[in-house]
Amino acid sequence: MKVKVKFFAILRERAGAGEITREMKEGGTVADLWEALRKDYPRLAPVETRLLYAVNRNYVRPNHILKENDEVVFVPPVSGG
Amino acid sequence: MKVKVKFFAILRERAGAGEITREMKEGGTVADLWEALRKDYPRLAPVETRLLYAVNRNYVRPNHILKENDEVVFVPPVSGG
Amino acid sequence: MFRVTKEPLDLQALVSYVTAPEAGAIATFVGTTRNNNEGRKVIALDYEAYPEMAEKELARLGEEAKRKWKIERMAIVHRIGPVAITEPSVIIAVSAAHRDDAFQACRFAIEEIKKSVPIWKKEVFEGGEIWIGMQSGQPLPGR
Amino acid sequence: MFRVTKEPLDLQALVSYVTAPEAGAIATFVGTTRNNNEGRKVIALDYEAYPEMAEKELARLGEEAKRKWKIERMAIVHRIGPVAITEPSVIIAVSAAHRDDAFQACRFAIEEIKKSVPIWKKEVFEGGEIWIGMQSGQPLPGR
Repeated sequence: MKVKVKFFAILRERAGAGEITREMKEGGTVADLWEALRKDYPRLAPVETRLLYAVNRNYVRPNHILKENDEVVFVPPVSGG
Repeated sequence: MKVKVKFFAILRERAGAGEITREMKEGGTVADLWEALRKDYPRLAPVETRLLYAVNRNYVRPNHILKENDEVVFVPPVSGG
Repeated sequence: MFRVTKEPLDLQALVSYVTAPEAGAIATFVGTTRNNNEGRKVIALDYEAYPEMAEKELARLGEEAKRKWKIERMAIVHRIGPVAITEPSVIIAVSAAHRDDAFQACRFAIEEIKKSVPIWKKEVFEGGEIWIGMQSGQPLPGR
Repeated sequence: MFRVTKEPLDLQALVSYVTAPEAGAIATFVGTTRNNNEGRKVIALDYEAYPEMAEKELARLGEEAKRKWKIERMAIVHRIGPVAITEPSVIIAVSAAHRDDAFQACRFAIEEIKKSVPIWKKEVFEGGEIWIGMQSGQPLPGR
């Protein structure tokens, strides 16, 4: 199945892309997707900071199971204000 | 000696004056002046609320001794804001 | 800037005044006339001040705030005369490097104004008027 | 009104939006770009958002504030893109019948924004740039 990933801020800069579509196995979690992306984009690998996960504009737990066409965002520490 | 008294808010309305000059004895306190004014202006007499005293634009204690030409204000409970 | 004025208040002017390159936070408080108070339908609030002393007291509390918190600039303007529903009677603006100082100093200022600054408010409501702070739940007798 | 925008922010517009006849108090917070941070000379802050989710999260925290305090209206606007020294990056305005509710809800909003709303700030300083929140006291290695 395919999911959409949006990158923002430092992850956008490191991935060199703002939005991608990626193939993944049915039943995969959002944490699985992050591990896969760290292999796709070696410059994401050194990001050690705690990320939050958002699917379809809601925060979810790392074990959240993705579905076809989900919009996934990995949220580095926010710093608005 | 003479002192200047300014009335504001409810005291102005009850005294029917905004500013007066009053003769008083040397050595009199601001509390003495208030007692004298309650006799001059009977409609001030029923004012039971706690007043603060200001002389020359500073708050003072009731036993503050007045001097010639002092500007005295009796401050009913403030309610700005 | 610590002033008492008969003119309508301008929030943006106060905020521009306190804006500073060293400040990352500006807290403001705007007091407006509310259409009801303790069950009464309010028409307007009519403020009176001992203006010279009120400005002096506002400046004094500004100095006190500067001693208590790390703030950059502070401005307080209080309107006198009638103030219609939704219009501002007082505006406080405080800038600081960090937000906690700005919030605390702003809150302190409005609490102090209500305690010690010689300004008085007459509430004009449907059926009468009353000097706020003088009543014990009811209009004063003998008015 | 909960928005993310590239346009300069207008404090008076937000305050007008939250002004209500039932409100006697309006608290606002304005976050501005400060000219220094942790010893660095800041040139500008450059904000990026996940805009659809940021607006949703702002509205959510507005709902949470309405449950916690007795407030009338709330507005939050956050700017994205470069924000020069002294310019506002975020404005919060809250109206309430009474000041305590307005102050508390306003403070709550800015604290929540810094915790949970997907907006990020890059600090552009003399000698480099850094994503705030990602550093451990220093610019990230490998940049």
